[in-house]
Amino acid sequence: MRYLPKSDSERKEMLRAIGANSIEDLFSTIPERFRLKHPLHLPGPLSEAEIIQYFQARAEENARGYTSFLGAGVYQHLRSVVPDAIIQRGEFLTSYTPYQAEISQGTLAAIFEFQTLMCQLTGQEVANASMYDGSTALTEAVLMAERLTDRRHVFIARTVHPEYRQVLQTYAKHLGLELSEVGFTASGQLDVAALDPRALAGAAALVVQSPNFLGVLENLPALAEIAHGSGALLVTGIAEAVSLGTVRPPAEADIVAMEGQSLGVAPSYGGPYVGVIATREKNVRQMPGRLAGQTTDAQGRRGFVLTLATREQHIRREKATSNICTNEALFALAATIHLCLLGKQGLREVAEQNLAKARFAQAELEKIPGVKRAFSGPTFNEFTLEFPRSVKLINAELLREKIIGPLPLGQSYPDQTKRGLVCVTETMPRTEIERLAAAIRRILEKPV
Amino acid sequence: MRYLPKSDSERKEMLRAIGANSIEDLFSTIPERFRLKHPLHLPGPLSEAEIIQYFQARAEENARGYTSFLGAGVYQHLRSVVPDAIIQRGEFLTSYTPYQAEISQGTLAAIFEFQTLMCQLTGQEVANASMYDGSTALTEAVLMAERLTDRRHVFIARTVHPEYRQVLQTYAKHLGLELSEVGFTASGQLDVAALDPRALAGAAALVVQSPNFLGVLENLPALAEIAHGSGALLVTGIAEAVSLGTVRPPAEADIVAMEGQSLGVAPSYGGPYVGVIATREKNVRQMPGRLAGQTTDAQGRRGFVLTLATREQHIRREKATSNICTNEALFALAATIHLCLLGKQGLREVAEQNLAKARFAQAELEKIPGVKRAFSGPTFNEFTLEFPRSVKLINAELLREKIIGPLPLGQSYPDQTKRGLVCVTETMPRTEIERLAAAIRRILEKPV
Amino acid sequence: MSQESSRIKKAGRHISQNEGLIFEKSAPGKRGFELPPLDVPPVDATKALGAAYVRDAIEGFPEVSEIEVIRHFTRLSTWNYAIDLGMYPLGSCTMKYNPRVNEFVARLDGLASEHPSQPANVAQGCLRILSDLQKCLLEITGMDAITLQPSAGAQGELTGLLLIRALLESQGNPRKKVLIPDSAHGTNPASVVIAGYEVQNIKSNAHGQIDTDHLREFVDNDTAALMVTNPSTIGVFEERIAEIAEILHSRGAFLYMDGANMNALAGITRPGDFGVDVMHLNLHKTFSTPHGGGGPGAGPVMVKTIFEPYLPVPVLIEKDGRFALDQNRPRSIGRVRAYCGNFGVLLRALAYTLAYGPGIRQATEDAVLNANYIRKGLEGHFDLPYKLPSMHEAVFSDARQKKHGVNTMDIAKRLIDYGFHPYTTAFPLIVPGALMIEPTESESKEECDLFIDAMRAIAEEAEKNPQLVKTAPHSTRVGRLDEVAAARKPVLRWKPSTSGEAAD
Amino acid sequence: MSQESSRIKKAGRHISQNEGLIFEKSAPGKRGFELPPLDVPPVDATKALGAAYVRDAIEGFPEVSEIEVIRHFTRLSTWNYAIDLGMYPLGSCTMKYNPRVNEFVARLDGLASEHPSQPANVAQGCLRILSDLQKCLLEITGMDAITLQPSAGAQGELTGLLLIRALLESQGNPRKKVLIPDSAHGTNPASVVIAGYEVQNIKSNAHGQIDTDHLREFVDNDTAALMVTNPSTIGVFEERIAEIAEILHSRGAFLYMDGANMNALAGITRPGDFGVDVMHLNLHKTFSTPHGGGGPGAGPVMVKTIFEPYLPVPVLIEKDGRFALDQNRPRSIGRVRAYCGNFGVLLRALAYTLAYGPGIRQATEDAVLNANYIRKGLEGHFDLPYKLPSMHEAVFSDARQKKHGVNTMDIAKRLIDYGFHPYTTAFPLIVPGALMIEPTESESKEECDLFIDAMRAIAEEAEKNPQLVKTAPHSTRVGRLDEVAAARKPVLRWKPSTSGEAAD
Ligand SMILES: Cc1ncc(COP(=O)(O)O)c(C=O)c1O
Ligand SMILES: Cc1ncc(COP(=O)(O)O)c(C=O)c1O
Repeated sequence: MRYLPKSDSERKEMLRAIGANSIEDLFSTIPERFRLKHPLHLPGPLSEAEIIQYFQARAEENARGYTSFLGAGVYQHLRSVVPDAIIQRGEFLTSYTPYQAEISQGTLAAIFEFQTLMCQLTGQEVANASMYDGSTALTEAVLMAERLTDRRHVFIARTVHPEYRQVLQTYAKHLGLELSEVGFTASGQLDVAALDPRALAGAAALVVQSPNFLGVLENLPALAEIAHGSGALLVTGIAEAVSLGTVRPPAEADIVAMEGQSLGVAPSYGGPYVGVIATREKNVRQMPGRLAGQTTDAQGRRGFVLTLATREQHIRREKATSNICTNEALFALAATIHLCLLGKQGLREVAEQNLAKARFAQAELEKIPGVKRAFSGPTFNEFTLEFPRSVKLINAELLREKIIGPLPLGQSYPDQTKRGLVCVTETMPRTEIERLAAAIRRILEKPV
Repeated sequence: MRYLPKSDSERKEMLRAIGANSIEDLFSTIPERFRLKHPLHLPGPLSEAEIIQYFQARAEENARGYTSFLGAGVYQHLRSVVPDAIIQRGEFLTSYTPYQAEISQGTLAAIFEFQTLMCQLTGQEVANASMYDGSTALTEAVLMAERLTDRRHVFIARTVHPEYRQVLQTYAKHLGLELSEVGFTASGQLDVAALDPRALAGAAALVVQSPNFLGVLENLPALAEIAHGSGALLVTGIAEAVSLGTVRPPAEADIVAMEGQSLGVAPSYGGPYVGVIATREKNVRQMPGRLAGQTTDAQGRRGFVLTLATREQHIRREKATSNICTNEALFALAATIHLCLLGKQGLREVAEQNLAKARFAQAELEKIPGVKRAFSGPTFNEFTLEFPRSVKLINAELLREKIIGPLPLGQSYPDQTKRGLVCVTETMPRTEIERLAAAIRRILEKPV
Repeated sequence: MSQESSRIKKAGRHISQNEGLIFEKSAPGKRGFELPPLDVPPVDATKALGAAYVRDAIEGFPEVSEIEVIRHFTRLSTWNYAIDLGMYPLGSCTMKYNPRVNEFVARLDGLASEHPSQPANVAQGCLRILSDLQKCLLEITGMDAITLQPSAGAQGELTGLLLIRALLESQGNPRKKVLIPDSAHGTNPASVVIAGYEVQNIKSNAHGQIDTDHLREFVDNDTAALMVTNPSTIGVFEERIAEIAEILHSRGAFLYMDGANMNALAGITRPGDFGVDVMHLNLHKTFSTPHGGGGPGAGPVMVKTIFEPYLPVPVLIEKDGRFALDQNRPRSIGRVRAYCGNFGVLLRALAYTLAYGPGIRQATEDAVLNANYIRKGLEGHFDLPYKLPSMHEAVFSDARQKKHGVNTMDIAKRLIDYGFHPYTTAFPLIVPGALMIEPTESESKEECDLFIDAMRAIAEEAEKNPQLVKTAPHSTRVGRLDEVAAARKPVLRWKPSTSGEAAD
Repeated sequence: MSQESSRIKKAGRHISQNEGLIFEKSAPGKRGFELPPLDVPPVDATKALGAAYVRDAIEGFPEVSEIEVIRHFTRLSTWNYAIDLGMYPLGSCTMKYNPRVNEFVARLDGLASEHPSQPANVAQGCLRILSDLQKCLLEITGMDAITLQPSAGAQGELTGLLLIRALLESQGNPRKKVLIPDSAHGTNPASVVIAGYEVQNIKSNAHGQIDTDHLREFVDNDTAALMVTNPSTIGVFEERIAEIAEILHSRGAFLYMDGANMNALAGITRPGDFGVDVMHLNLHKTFSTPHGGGGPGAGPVMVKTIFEPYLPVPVLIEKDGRFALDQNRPRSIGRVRAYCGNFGVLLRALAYTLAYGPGIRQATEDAVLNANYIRKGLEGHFDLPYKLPSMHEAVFSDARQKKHGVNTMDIAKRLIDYGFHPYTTAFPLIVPGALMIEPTESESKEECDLFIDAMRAIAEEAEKNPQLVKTAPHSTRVGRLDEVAAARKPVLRWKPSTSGEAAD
């Protein structure tokens, strides 16, 4: 087999050296009756060419050639070929977690740069070396808030990504956390009026997302004040990190939980992405996940190591801040390279193009009779529209024109079946925006 | 500009350090009247995304999705993704000719391996570090034969790749070489009878190709005898190197000129490929091109260097064996990696699959009324068929079915307009072979 | 010689300049990326969002060119060790060859480009990949049902425990505790806590195996499950695994298997056959997906039929050749992460499995062969605390070298000077000063012999010249780093102030 | 310390095992490649071809696995220097940044996959790429017609000379000789000979420029052309280039320009405007295509209209938006290679040009800025034989260091210990002991400063500790190699016998 660097004669030679008569001898500790008598029923073995054929055939069964207006937590952005070229260098791709600092300085320095970039983006003081994704980052941020406040009640906006909320529920269930959902107003922002101050008094955290799942930016300074007013922490989720190129960072939040997919990671049908937790220095010892820190060797040379490991499972076991071990290092590296390329200027320009394209699309779509904006709050590259019919029905017809239409909010908000979330990034050509508008117009003109 | 690592303030600072007032000062030696007053009329500047769009649009204008039965010097073979992953490592991709051996041992060791593999493939004793391609390799081989024999008359088979012959003519013209073409028999092999022994007596070389342009293998031992009988050298061109996986190597030839494209290099519309010259040890000092040799350092450690440079232009200038300087190193490396992967077994298996597929295709096509084999000689993965109509006309119809048909021999052999060269490699699925046969049958059934 | 010259500004590794942090290369106005021109009217952010919602330029954000980025990260990469450079004998981590074709297919347009929310009828290719992988993993483990959602082994553990909890709850009592052998990996107890259980550690017997009598005492009606790693972290198969399962089942408790060491079993035996109820796999170990300096991973969970109703949503379903994601699973434990898991990792694992097919057994055999060959080669040079036959890894201790004041970490660091990555040190906890060595099937006899030579040479150095070993490594860009200082006054991000001088 | 231990089997570069030749890793039965199953009946080669045409297994051919191949070449790669690792100041070679996107587009399906013989109507994309590149290069050089066929600079020279010869022949007399300044690159005289001309060398004047009075004497009715490199190989612009052209034209001879140094001129001035009749470009220099350890390249030739009828076949023609290849060119010099040239290289050059557009002028300015900055930085430390203003490169001599017995090669080797690739040594011939330094526009001020520091440090070492410099490099995997032995008893291929012990 092409991956195995041994000839049969070498195998025999090694068995002899071991003093075994046959390979079976080495498995003698496995009770006879549990040893497989027949080969496994698996497809293959396949040659490299057949493997490529198999996956190319699968790719044909997907949405190649379709234009998609989906965002809702995963975003199509321009990616230079440079990061991918670098992360494919064996030295990065095939190395392990940098526990042995002396021969892992490459990975460690890059993580240190990643942590720095995440702090700069979020306006926070410390960031970790990555979490699995945005949903688990948000969940871990809430658990962190619980540890920091020693309170159990958590208020979470209904406008937080529905799947993020589901994950939080799964984790919260057996940790005795009480979750209360908070609705939204006509602006699409958190309904502050619905926050019962008495209840909030004992709360661990107020959890919001900005831009939220409806595409609307939350007024974080105001929300921070409310939360802090009753000793609760403000936990802010960010699903569209590119917004931070032009949108005010969540500097007032106590903990930021971010999905880094937009920072140079492919959609890849849901993962792998890169979650991030950023917070204030004073909270660092309650933070989950790996941290790289700067230090020196005996000769005073600067170097980097994984540090504050006493928070982690491999040292503290059941007392650890989290069970996370393997994280998303390779994509933290990809995001680091991506952001270094974009730089100060580039990141802002990308964000501004998103804003411009989304505003253009919104204007084009609002020209269609019966189509109007659903919420009045400020939006970045996503916005919710109200249609005269079910979005699902409209999408079914759009699909025939190779357009993947707005995300039907009805999926997660049963009362919003006629509302759809439209995402338009810098990658969307004006002509395609116009094609979408024309198609929807045609569809709506047809009598149902 | 993203490729330029300077800010304007750094530029000013550097100008100050130089003591220049403006960048123009540095160009003062260019007469004022020749300095451009207006910007060049060039497309761009383009962002990376636009560059990719431009080339993707071009790719759409080619034969993507077509099935091609073209060979005739350029062959579709399976290529693992491994060689391409390795040659894209900056250490190989972005390094220069290994003149500074101490920091070029990677490239030098790989060249040494390439030279060894080429010797093993061709049955020769020495091979160089590469030539531009098969056509120039053949031409340089002939010039080498001239130097070795000090004779000017060269006999070349009409079955040598027509473009290779054209290149030889271009070079030969002003070097006082006399070229005589030799025809072929019904077997498709060199017409030995047509070789005037008296003329041959003063000849520098007999030049053949095997498999030749008609797909037929030449009887090299016999031809060697004839050539050597009159003091001429046998120069053998090889355009389909994969044949050497199963076909007898040109061990009797004095000089072998090979096109290495089949050994892991993409067709890429004609280049870059990798030419090779291999010969006997005694001829090495008349060989063109770079050579890597094994040696040691002061501590006796094995290392490799470019050697016998006294043959080359940078030392000998007008007395050099050739003017070649830059060669095709990166693709010599790709071929080396490709052959290391294939190995002894793999190379033979690939060759045998080519043979089997070609024989199957030939049988299928010969079943079509009016279609028959043109030559009786042994063939590898290409064969010439005789059709009842002009191949050009048949191809025109095949193209409509997204099939690129046999190469019309009429292009280079005006008397052979009804003959076409069919190539079938291991990459051609049986179903496509059957589709070709069915299509030709249909086309021929239609009255003209 | 040249090393002396203080003016040489290069890293220990020759031929490349030393490299500071990217922020230290930044200069205003440099850029490494350009956008296509905007094809719609520009928008003023402040006008569009309102001043209160707009940010200023990001202070200290890098400004560098493309070539500087390429050089910066290429240079950094040369300070890493990697599988592509040589043997990486980290016990329990299964650092095997990461096939290049897997990287190729994971990047195909039509796979890497797909959005997880796109309608199932334009995602059939992705769903079929997931379905095919599910079938393969169930066949290899002998289990009945599966979820591919967990992001890594640790999350797989949590998911598995939540499934056990859900089933127990449906029976009226979730129970209180989960038993964990003292040899277990740290994620096991950490996961138990998040699942709302107490950890009860149980001692291994003299052979490093679970003491079944001992176990019998522990298992009671408060016991939800036992988490066993099989082969255990000392690389030994739990010979009495069936009896262990029986003990648990007889008390209504379940057997959870941490499948991180499945590289010793694939194709040879199936957990589903020897009594395991719930288990996870680490696809970034056994199934060759690249570790990438710490991740990503994937930790699918396989279960027996009774657990199926509780699997996380969505569940992949197949109806006459078409695939769909079923969100409507009333008894599900819910989601453990967004979307369908680390698709890109799952895809690579399938590519790996397809490459071997039933031949995956040969990989397992070679892995065990290598481990035993190295064990044999080092016996007599290093102390072997547990004598039972090894499977995929061999665990020694530094008992002999301790006499000379040399510990496992010293030996590990010295190994670096011999051109190898260290083995896993100081784990499992049941072996004081452990040397945990897992070569995997990817190592040639030649590489194993080099490793044995190196280890023997170090054993000799430990006696004759302990200082040399205790101060190792001597050939790296930086020496041993001050971890205490790093933790006492943490510097966790670059600031114009904190940036010291680059190493030289 | 560890370096001492003779048992360490690793290369000078830490963290990777030393590596022999692939043949030394071979073992019967190992394999790194597998084929899909054959879907047609197998054929017995001996039956099919006849015993006389079949070969036996290839003796000594490697048998290794995929992981071994990856490791072998990854390890070898770490013994190379590269642009991606740092400055590569080789004069005349223009080692600039090779944009990664060019590698990406060159591999696109539909481009890399295209067969050169496929009908023009299914090759319009390839032909348009060639056409667009032709237009760009003509605009940049100010010439009238072009061929993209030549494989590299040297073949471009030959092609250009053959074009001149063809035109002269059509006028009745091909003439006999081609003039070449003593500063010229070795390929120039070598190409002249293949074109059937005699080389006549002409001396440069005290400023390293062509002596026009001197030239007047030389140019006669036997003179076909003068081959001039402008800027010359000492990096200086031929100020009297127009006068030189005039002298030649007045005698019916032509001005050929070797465009290898076009990186000093692009966007600033155009050869077509200052009297050049025929010229070539090295796309692997000025246009950023990767050198790949020695090639591939591309050497397009640009000419004035009068030469157009003689261009090599095929010639790319455009008719109402459709492209075709014209083979029917009765006066053509013929082909210089098969097909349309190194398409993959040409494509990259176009990608490079499109990235800059008219901004290519900025690249030229930065290249000249860097060269002059380094010249300034080294003045006073190294001897500057020619004082005229430098353009893209600065050429020093080792005159000062010679006094201490240190020559340019010693300095070059010592530069390696400082983390740089050496500059070009001992060329051009008109500068004894030349140091030919070309930074290109791809170097940051930071990198230029590091280089200047290193060179100054070496200049100091040459005085204070010449031995240290003469024995350099001290930090490489192997020391200076015995080139004399290599040439006296050439070992040009591996044989089971000749394979010595690997370096350690
Ligand atoms: C035995 C064992 N269990 C669990 C884990 C945790 O898996 P992961 O790192 O994928 O979360 C590991 C990985 O280190 C392990 O070795
Ligand atoms: C001035 C000059 N002319 C000609 C050449 C030859 O070009 P090539 O190596 O592409 O054949 C070179 C390249 O080294 C050169 O520097």
